[in-house]
Parts: sequence; structure tokens; C-alpha cells
Amino acid sequence: MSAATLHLLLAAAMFCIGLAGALCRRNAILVLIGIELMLNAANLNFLTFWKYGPQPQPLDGPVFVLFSVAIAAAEAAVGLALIIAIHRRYRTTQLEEISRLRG
Amino acid sequence: MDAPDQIFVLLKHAVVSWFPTPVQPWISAVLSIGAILAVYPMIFALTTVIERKALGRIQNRPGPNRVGPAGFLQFAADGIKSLTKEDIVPRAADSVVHFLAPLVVVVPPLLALAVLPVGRNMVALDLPETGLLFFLMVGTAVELGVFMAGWSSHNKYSLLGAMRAIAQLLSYELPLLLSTVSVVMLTGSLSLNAIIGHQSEVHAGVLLGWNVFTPWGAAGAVLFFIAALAEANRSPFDLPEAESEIVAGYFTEYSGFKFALFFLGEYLGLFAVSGLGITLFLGGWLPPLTVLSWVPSWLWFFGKLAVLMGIFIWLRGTLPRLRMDQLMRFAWQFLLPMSLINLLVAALWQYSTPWPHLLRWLPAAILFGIPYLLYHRAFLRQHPPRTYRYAS
Amino acid sequence: MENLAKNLWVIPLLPLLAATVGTFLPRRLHRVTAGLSVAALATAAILAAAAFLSVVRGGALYSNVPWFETGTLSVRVGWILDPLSAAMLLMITVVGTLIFIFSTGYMAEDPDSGRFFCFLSLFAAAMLGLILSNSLLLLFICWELVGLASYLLIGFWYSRPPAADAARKAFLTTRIGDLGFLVGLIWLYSESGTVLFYDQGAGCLEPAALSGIAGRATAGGLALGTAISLLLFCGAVGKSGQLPLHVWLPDAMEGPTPVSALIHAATMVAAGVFLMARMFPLVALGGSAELPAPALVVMAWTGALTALFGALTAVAQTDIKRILAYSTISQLGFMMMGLATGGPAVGMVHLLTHAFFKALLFLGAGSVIHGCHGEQDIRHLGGLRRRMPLTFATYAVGMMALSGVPVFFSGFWSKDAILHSLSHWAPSRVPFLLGVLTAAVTAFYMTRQMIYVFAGTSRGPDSAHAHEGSPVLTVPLGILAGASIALSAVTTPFRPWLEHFLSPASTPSESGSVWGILILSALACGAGLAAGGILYRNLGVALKTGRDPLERWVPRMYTLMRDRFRFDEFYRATLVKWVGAAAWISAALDQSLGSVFRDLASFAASAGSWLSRTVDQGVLNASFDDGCQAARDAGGLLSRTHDGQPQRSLRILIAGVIALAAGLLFLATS
Amino acid sequence: MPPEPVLSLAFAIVAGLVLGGSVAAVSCRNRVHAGLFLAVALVGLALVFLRMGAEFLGFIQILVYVGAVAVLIVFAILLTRGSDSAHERRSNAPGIGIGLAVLLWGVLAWGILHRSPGAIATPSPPPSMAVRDLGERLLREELLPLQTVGLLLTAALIGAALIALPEPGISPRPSGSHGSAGTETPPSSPT
Amino acid sequence: MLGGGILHGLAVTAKNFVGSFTDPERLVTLGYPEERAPAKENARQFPFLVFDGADPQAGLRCVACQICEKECPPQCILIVKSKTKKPDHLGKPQFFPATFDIDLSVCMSCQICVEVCPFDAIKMDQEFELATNDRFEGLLRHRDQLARPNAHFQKLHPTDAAAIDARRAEELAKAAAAATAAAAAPRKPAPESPPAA
Repeated sequence: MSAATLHLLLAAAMFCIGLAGALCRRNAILVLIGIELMLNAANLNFLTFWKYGPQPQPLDGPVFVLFSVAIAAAEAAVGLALIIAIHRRYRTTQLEEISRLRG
Repeated sequence: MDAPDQIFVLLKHAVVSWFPTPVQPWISAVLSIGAILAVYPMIFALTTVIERKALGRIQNRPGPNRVGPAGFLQFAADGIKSLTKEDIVPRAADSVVHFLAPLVVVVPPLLALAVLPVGRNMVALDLPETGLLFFLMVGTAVELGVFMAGWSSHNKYSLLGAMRAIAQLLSYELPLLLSTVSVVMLTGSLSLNAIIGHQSEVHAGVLLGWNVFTPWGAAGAVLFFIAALAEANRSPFDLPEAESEIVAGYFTEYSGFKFALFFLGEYLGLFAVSGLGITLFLGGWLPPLTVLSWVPSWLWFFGKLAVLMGIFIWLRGTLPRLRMDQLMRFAWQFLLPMSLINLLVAALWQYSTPWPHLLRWLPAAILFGIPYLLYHRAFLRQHPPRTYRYAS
Repeated sequence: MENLAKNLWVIPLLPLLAATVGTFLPRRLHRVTAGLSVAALATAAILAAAAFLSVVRGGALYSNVPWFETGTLSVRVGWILDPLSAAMLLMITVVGTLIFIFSTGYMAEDPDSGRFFCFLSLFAAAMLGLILSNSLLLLFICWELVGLASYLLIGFWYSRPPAADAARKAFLTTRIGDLGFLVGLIWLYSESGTVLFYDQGAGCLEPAALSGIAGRATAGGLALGTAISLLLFCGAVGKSGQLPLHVWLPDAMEGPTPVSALIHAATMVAAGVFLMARMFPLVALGGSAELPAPALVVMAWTGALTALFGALTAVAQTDIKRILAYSTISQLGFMMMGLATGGPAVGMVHLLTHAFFKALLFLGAGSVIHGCHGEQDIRHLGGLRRRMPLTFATYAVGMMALSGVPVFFSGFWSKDAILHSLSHWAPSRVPFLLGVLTAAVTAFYMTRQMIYVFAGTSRGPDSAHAHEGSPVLTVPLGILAGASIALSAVTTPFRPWLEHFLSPASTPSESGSVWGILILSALACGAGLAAGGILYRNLGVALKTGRDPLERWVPRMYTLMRDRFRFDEFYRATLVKWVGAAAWISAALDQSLGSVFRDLASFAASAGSWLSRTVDQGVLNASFDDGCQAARDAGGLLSRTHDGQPQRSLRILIAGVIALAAGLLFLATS
Repeated sequence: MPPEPVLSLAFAIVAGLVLGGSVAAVSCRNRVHAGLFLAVALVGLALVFLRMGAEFLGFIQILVYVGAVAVLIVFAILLTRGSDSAHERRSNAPGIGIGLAVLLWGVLAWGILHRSPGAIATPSPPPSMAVRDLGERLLREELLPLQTVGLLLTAALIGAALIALPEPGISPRPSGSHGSAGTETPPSSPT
Repeated sequence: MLGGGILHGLAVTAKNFVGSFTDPERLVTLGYPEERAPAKENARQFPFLVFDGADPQAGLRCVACQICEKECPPQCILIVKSKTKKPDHLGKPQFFPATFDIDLSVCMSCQICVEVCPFDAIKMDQEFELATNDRFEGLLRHRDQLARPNAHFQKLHPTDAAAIDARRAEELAKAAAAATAAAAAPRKPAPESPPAA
């Protein structure tokens, strides 16, 4: 088993744990936590292929990770702001209770 | 190499060389860690005493003067007291998080101190690629510790204090980061050693090129140290632990040694961020004039640290505490725009290298002067000079 | 010379600086702003004159600089100084300066005149940038900027609802054309790989790129060059108020009159013509004298129709500025015709002469409006000849130039050149006839307007107390009138210096046919003048009935013309309704989108039930019921996936991902 | 330096940190604990990055995720308590979710382990990441994406602020005694 | 200028800092246990009971009238009247407090007991170093602990004490005169004896 395989397995496991969280938790914020984990698993994959994979462009992986981190930060900020706004209106952050589109 | 300058380096080498080769890196690391763990808490102890004495003098009191000569052993008494006090954990508290919080608060500043070069060849952990980034990264971890302390106590004062502290830390991190970015821009490196090296250029025969001697450096230093005060929860930005409002803020429910740890963490954070400011703007361990280079480099670093601490104590004795909205407005409406302007000034400085000196200062003066005047006018419009009806 | 081309950017920069500084000046310093703007544009005019002279002496020159680079893509922009841009440059700066000076008097009492001059300067900067740019991209940016400035200036009195509406209308209408422009720009870039016009052989208007475009066809069988040209022409149609996108231009008269003079008569609306002239090598690609390029044919017909439409509409208007606005539309149509049939020089010469006399007319109208305290309805004016003699004299010069009174007026010669090239146009004679008719109608409506405004006695309280404005108002009028006459010296077919300057390659016409057209044109003008003079000779008497003399003569026609051929009503009845309907349908679709899948499933289920019914005819009824039930069940089943529960959707999504991954892996390993 | 073993103790520790933190983050009943465990998992991931030689990214990871995202999350958790009970109710069909996740991991692991191991070969010179090169790359080749991300972040900043601003029209229904004390604006003092 | 106020403040504190070293007038703090500020005459802490003469038991002025017990706002005084009587300073037999307890942890030093006492028997002490290991019993003062000689009172509040002593001396003199007169009366027919007698 190579280091690459090991890291890929780790990333896959992290992704699936995050997925399980996103699928099972009822609270919107906890779902967001799961999504963050999945994003980070993807980052790990990028770096794994940069470090252990064949390299057409030397810095592709890190550049991807950088952009992904920036986008994840934006996503977290907007997502949490949305959750707070929803909470202010519905007094709940339980996902299944937020099923109406009409405000 | 002159001996006094390198005395500690040589000492370490001598000690390390006693050991067999395989363990030498470990011994070296242990020595560095030991030095950090010994020196900075010692400075902390001294600072607390001096601070109390100086604050007393500012208020026309003698300050602590009982324990030891002129009261200078007061810290020992305080330490023993807090060590022997009962460690109270509230029944409703989340005990694990409550226990971990002080550690999370104390460890990051210690890590941050490790990358600061305190003298020529004297840095515990040299990160040539990412030194500054490591420092900033470590600084952000404190926020989590603060939150843990505030939340786990299950006390509304703690929670309010933590909320305030986090809002403050997040807000002032931006100007702090932006004012360091100007230095990175001009140096072209994140390595703290390289940043100091960049300031060792000699001007006019005697003067060293500290960054603070440039317009962006001077403005950046001011912005940096204001933000640093806020990051370290120092007066006048000590709202998170405003005792008159929310008892002791996020460590209200801590007592004994854990309380002391918070206290220690706060001061270590202050030392770390001041040390960073010294490294970035005040030439690190460099002397200001070439003729003063016979003074050992580490003495310069700690001397500058001492001067800064003195100024901070002085400020603490002078300024009243800000209100929460003033605090936020100050960060977002003054510091942030100013640090963005500072970036612009730094860029202009970089690109105007061949110009005559006066011409290089001119745009900076304009770029800082005009917003400053505008702020002044806006401030006067918002707060016209007060007329005191009874006390004039 | 090299220096000149490199530093051409200074000319647009001056007004831009004036606009920037003016923006930051406090409102009470509006006089300073005005002075700054005039000074900046006057300086630009001097520079422009220098540039013009240097072009007269030498040839075209241009310089390109890199703008920004990203990855391998490097975008470059540049400045060009060729006869085309030099002549436009001089015209815009000179006319602009005069109009600026006029504005200082016209807007003196407006407390917001600082804002006005900022916008005007911004406009001037953008317009000069448009003229000077050597890159279609930069031209497009400036094109949009002049559109913005136009929007801001039309809506300058934004508190008046008509002005705000007119500004929006102008912006949105021109946007339709600009969309075509943008698509054309992108297409041209993707085909030729550059947006620079001239770039040492690599520009998109240079032979290498043109030969690359020539001979290639698009999907519909249209030549590539034609397709791109037509898209660019869309932009020109919008900007230059050609049929059918002309509707914004008359409404744009809601802006202050100097704005109408500068933007909506002299310069910005001519930008469309200029664009076509600039892109002429591309537009004319693949055509010959006998068989012009399809794009040129479209342009000629559009221009001809617009010209006649504009002239006819102008006949029946009663607002002094609207008459001029329709006249502008008409003249722009003339320019397009000239450009399409006789090459860029013919169209551009008319553009330049028109700029002077139309600016003159608008400023004259402004002077009238200013003198009559804002009265714009010509039925309430009259008798101003004695009260405003200077305005009358200069206005008469403009009127005669526009009508094409022979020999002394530049409009005659430039219009004559257009008619001349029309008469030689191979594909059709109809545009020529339309052109002659338009010329006659032009003379007619201008006579009508003159009689209404200046002759007889005053018919309203405002005009009775009219007074001549200060020298700030009248001096620009005089200069423009002089220029309108003087320009004829360089535009006659006997000594067509300007034409040669603009297009050295254009063939000199044979003198025999010149005379024929000259006489025809003079006759048309004379006919129009005479008809107008006769019809309106007893205007005062005729108006007692409350009806225009022409209205009594041809009432139905007159009504149609007065209502602008009902274009606005037509658009309101069609396009606006359609857009509204489309919006309604979209809304309805939006509301029912959730059930689309359900409907699809029910359709599928119905199909199943239909099958079962055909198989089992005997139990038709029951099976139909079953089918309905099945449909309902299927719908219900599927609707459960649309319950606003993201996690259920996510589950299904993940199941699909797993299946996909497993399938791919299976395929890859086996 | 001898080549380090593939499955070293250090890797086991950081992987344990990552996996343990992740599992705890998604399974914790207490929401604040979940947020803190997320921080633990992300610190673990940063350590993995460090071990791979991506020093810069590791630090960025902590700077952004621990310093900002995790703090934001716990902050949001604090701001949105009140109506819901502090502890999570039963999960939403945990069997299906966990089953799907395990299934996906199985498929992925199968793919990783069986998909031609030769294809992922360690290149002879292990790549290193100089921050300067990264910066050059970002500001030259990736300039447009960089600016786009900058725009995105600005938009997100403004958008988040706008969304989270209290809408003037809506007054939240009075919550119980434990409202979000930190967010309420103090009444303006009469002057 | 913006920020000028900060500089001004810094200058003020700097002046204070330096001044505290150079100007002894500024540094007024006393090293307390060793140095003490002389107590002000009207300073008061907690009440004590005054006795005359040398014997606290015999000289106690208190007659257990219990006015102070009733008036005390925090109710920190407990008085039990004696069964027997003892002569007061005028020789009149009076009750005396068998128990007189003041709970100092409750007392609020309001001095009302002093104001209402008709016998000048209770006065305010200036003792403030009351630290004790037992916060209940240690702060509950009994009669004998509370009793202080009049000399103590004279030392604390010389003005008051002088006035009171003068008045009491006058009373004593008057009483002595009355006693002398009474003693002389049997020798002469008492003019004030009722005529009916």
C-alpha cells in the first residue's frame, strides 16, 4: 500500500463521514459541518495527487486547494448568515421544518 | 563573532555537543523550549509587578511594595496564592471543555513565541517559508479557546465576555493582517529572519533601515500596535473582561491556577504580538544606529519589548475603556480603511524607489493626510466640542 | 508624430479630469466646475486642432499598449489618429466647446449645474475615447460610457417623471442594439483573434484578417463578414436612432437643450455612423460596385426608410425640439444611406456638416426656449424675428443649411454628394427617389418651423416677452452659423477637399452628372420651401381654427404623422405586451415547476394505462380507472421527492453517485 | 534520512485525529461539541498537510478553518439556540444515511485499492511548494480566477452582512427568557 | 487634531507618574500597619459601653432601659435586664444589664443607639481591626467585652466627653447638694413637708 493510497483512503473516509453527517443530522448547522468535512476531504485529495501523483503542472493541487479554501470560507459565511436569518424568522434550525418557500 | 552577542548560542552549542549525535536535535529542541518556557513567563511575572507599580504611580500610589525588595517579589506571592487556591468548577459547567480552555489559550502564544527571532541566530523554530503565516495562524487559535472558556462556564457573563472577545478578535485581526501584509510585500518573504535582514540596510552611514522609518512602516506600526492591543485584550480594548460590566468576562468562572493560566496566556499573547511588531517594524534585534551594534542583539530585542510594555502600561493608565459599538466602529471604519490605504502607500513606495526622497514621502503624506483630515472633520461633526454646564 | 500618437490619450483625459475634479467640488462651486469643463474641452480642442493639422500633413498613425494580461491572454488597447478620427475629433471638440460655453449661460440658474457639467465632461471624455480608440473593445467601453452619460443627462431633471422615463427608455432601447454589438464584437474576436483595428498587419481591419474572414460562411449561408457587420449595425441602429429603434431619440429631448444639441444631434447619435465608417472595410467585405455587400444594402434601405420617416414625422410635430429630433433621425438616415452607397467619406462629410448646423439649430432652439421662459410649443411662439434678431439670423442659416439651400450652405453640398452616390447605386433606384423626396420634405418642415416660430406675431404670453440672451448664448450661435457656411468651401464637388481627406481613394465624380444632381437637389429644396411658404403664408389666420394648415389639407395623413406613425403605440401593443405575456408565462411556469415531474410521470402512467386499455378492450372502464389511479399514485409517489426536505433529495443524489462510481469502476477494471 | 515507512506512527496519529474528530463532529449530541470537534478534525487535516510538505497550505487551513470557519460555526450555534433544545433530537433516518455513506466508502476504497496501483506512482523528485512560486502562479496564470475569488469573497462578505441584518419589517416573535442577548442592539440613550 | 486628546491624556499621566517620585506631596499613601493616620475625632466604628471608675461591673452607666435595643435599625443589640438593682453614680438604685450583646457583624455603625441613650452609657468606638477566626462568635460582643472606661471615651472624643463629664459633675453636685439638704432637713422642719403632716 503506497502513501498515496493511504491518503486517498483517508480522504474517502473523511468524505463519507461528512456525508453521513449531512444526511442524518437535522440541524442545519450540523449539516453544514458535514459539508465542510466533505470539502476538506476534497482538498486532501487535491494535495495527495499533487504530492504523489503524476504532475503535469507542478502547483496545480495547491492552487486548487487555495481557491477551494477561499470559496469554502465564503460559503460558510453566507450559509451561516442564511441560517441565522432563517432562525430569526422561523425560530428553528431544524431542516425538515424549513420546507416552505413562502416566507 | 563577538562573545556577548552570541553567548547563548555558544552556550547551547556547548551543552548540545556533550550529547551523542543521534539525540542532539532533541536536546537542542528541548533547550530552546526550555528557554522559551523559562524566559517569557519570567518576563510575564516581572511585567505584572512593574505594571502594578507603574499604574500605582500614575494614580499617585506606591503600588505593591511589601513582598521582597520594593515589592518586586509580589509575583511570587501571587503565584503561590493562585497555585494553592481551590480550583472551583461550576456544577453546570461542561467540565471537559472547561478544563481544556485555559490550555488552548496558553499554548498558542507559546508556539508563536517560538518563531520570533530574539537575537542574531537566536530563533527556536526557523520557518524560512512561512514564519509569519505560522505566527498568524497560531494567533487565530486563541479565539477558539476563548470561546470554549466562555461557553463551557454556563454563565452569562462568561458567554457575553466570550462573544465580545471573539467579535473583537475577528474584527481587529483584519487590520493586523493587512498591516503585516505591507511588510511582506516590501520584503518579498514570509520569513521573519528575512524581514529583519531586509531592515539591516544602512542609510546615511549610520541609520539602519527599520521599516518604521518609512511612511508605510510608521503608519503600519501604529495600526499594527493598535490592533495588537485589541488582539491582546489590553486596555483600552479590554471589554471582554471589563470587570465593571461583566465581572471578568470569559474567565469569570475560573479560579486558582486556571485563572492564572488565562492571565499568563494573555500576557504571552501580548509579548508575542509585540515581538512580531518589533520584528516587522522596529528592526527586530537590530540596533537603530550602526555605532550601537556593540550592544548584544538579544538585548536590543528585549529592550524594545520592555519599552513597548512600558508604553502599553502607560496607555492602560491613561485611556478609558471603549464602548462595544465604538470598538467595532473603530476597527471597521478607521483601522481597516487606513490599513488598506497603507497597502497602497507601500506599493507606491516600492514603485517609486528611484525617486528623490522628498517626492517619495509626498504621496504618502497626501494619502494619509486627506483621510485623516476627513476623519477629523467627521468626528467633529459627530462629536462637537462639549460644553460643560457644571464642571468647567 | 510618434509622440503624438502615444499621447493621444491626453485629449479624452482632460475632460475626464474635469469631470473627476468637478465631482468632488462642493455644489456651491458649480461655476468653478463649469469653468473647468470649458477650459478642459477648449484645451482638448487646441490639441485636437494640432492633431488634425498633423494628420493633414502626414498620414494615419496609431499606437497600441498592453492593457492587462492573464495567463496567455493579453488584451491590448490603442489609440488611432487617422483622417476619420482626426476630423471627428476636431468637430467634437469645437462643437463641444461652443456648446459648453452656451451651457454656462443656459444652465446658469440651475443650482445643479455642477453635476450637469460633470456629466457633460464625462460624456465628452467618453466620446473622444470612442473616436480615438484603436480597439473595438475600447470603443465598446466608451460606447457604453456615452450611453451612460446620455442616460444621466436625459434624466438630468430626474425629478420630472417624463425625463426619468425618457432616460430609462433611451438606455433600454439602445441596450437592445448594444447586445447585437457585443455579440458581434465577441464573434469578431473569436474569428480574428484581435479587437485592435490596426496592428501592423495583425489588426482586424487589415487585409490579413479580412481575407481570413472573407469567403467564409455561417450556418445559415450568410457570409461571415456580413453576419458580423449586421450585428455591429444593430449597435449603430440603436445608437443612431435608425428605424426601428429610433423611439428613444425624440423622447430624449426631455434633457436640457445643450444636451440635445451635443449628444442627440451632433456627436453621440453620429457614433453609429462613425462605427460603421470605422468598420467599413469589414462591412464592405465581399462587395463590388455592381453587387454591394449585403450589409451595405441593409444599411442603405434602413437609412432611406429612416430618412423619409423622420422627415415626414417632423412635418406634423409642434414641439420645437421634437421637430429637430425627427429631423436628426432623418439626417442620420441620410448619413447611413451615404455611407452605404458612397463609402465612408460621403456619409462622414454629411455627418460633419450636419453636426455643425444641427448643433446650431438646437442651440438656436435653446436660445428660443431660454428667451421664452421654457415655452417649447411652436403654436404658442411666433414673431420672434424682431425680438430675437440674432437668434433668428443664425437659425435661418441653420435652417437653410439643413434644407439644402444651394451654393452657400454646407448642407447642400454634403446632401448633394449623398444623392449623387445614391443615383449611382446599382441595386435599386428607390432609395434615390426616397432621398430626393426627403430633401423636399426637409425643406418643407423647416420652412414651417421658421414661420411658426419667427414670423407673424406672438401667440403666447411667453413669446410676447421674449428677449435675446447674453453673448454667452449668441456668440456660439454666430460661430456655428459661420462654420455652417464656411464648411461649404471644402465640401463642394468641385473642390471636395474634405472628402478626399477622409477617403483619398474615393473616385471623383463626373461633372456632367454632378450638375444634374445639383439641379435636382436645388429643385427639391425649392419645392419644399415654396410649398411651405405658400401653405403657411397665412398662419395667424389658419391657427384661429386651431388646426394646422396642413391638417386641413390632408387630415388623415397629418394625424398619422403627428402620431409618429404610431410606433410607440405599436411597440406598446406588441413588444411590451409580449414581454409581459412572457413574464406571466414564466411566473406561471415557476409556480407549477414543482409539478412538472409529477405531470411527466402521470403522462408516462397514462401512456401505460392507454396501452392496457387497448390490450383489454372488454374491461375498458375499469382499466381506465386503474390508469387514472396509477397516474395519481405515480404522481403522489414522485411528489414525495418534492417535499422541501433537502436530505431526502441528497440521499437519492448520493445513491446515484454511488451507482455511477461503482459502474465506472466496474467498467474500468473489467 | 532513511525513507519513512508508509504507515508511520505519526500518520496513524494524525489520521486518527482527523477521523476521530470527524466522527465526533457529525455524531455529537451537543452542537457546540460538534463544532469543536470539527476544529479538531480540521487541525488534524492541517497536520496531514504539513506531513505532506504543504506547510503553507497547512497553516492556511488552520488560519481559515479553525480561526474563522469553526469560530463562525460555534458562533452561529450560539446565536441560533433558544427555540430548539440544546441537544439534538434523534437523527433523521440514521440507518439510510450511514448505510449510504458506508456504501460509498466501500465503493471508493475498492476503487482506490484496485484501480491499477501503478498509475499512481510517486514521482522521483518529491514536489515542494515554494510560497513565492505559488504567489507567482496565482498572480500570473491564475490572475483572473484570483480576482474572481476576490470578488466572490467581497460579495459574500456584503451578502452575509445583509442577510444577517435584522429585516426592518419583521420583528421576531418574542422568544423565551434566554434570547440571544449578544445580538440585540442597546437602546439609544436619550440625549 | 484627531488623537490629540490621547496625547494630552498621556501627558497628564506621565506628569503624575514622574510627580509621584519627585513630589512627596503627591504620594500620600501611608504604610498602614506601621504608619497610621491619626483618627478623626468624629470617626466611629462600633458601639461600646462606658463605665466610670475602675470596676466595669459597678461603674457601668447603662441602666438597661432598652431604648437602644428598640431603636437599633438592624436589631443587633440584645439586653436582658437584671433582677436586682445597683446604685448608679448618683447613688440611686437602678437596674443594670445582665446581658448586653452587640452583634458587630450586623451592626451598621449608624450611631442611633448613641443618640437615643439618655444616660450617655453607649458611645461609638474607633476600633476597626476586628479580624477574627470565628465570624459568628468572634464578632458577638458581650457586656464585659463592650465595657470601656470613661477615660477611653475621653481619649476618643475629647469634646463630647468633656461636655458630658461636666454635665454629670453638675448633676452629681446638685444631687450632693440635695442630699446635703435632705440630710439637714431632719434638723430643721422641712419647709416643704406637707402641712397636713
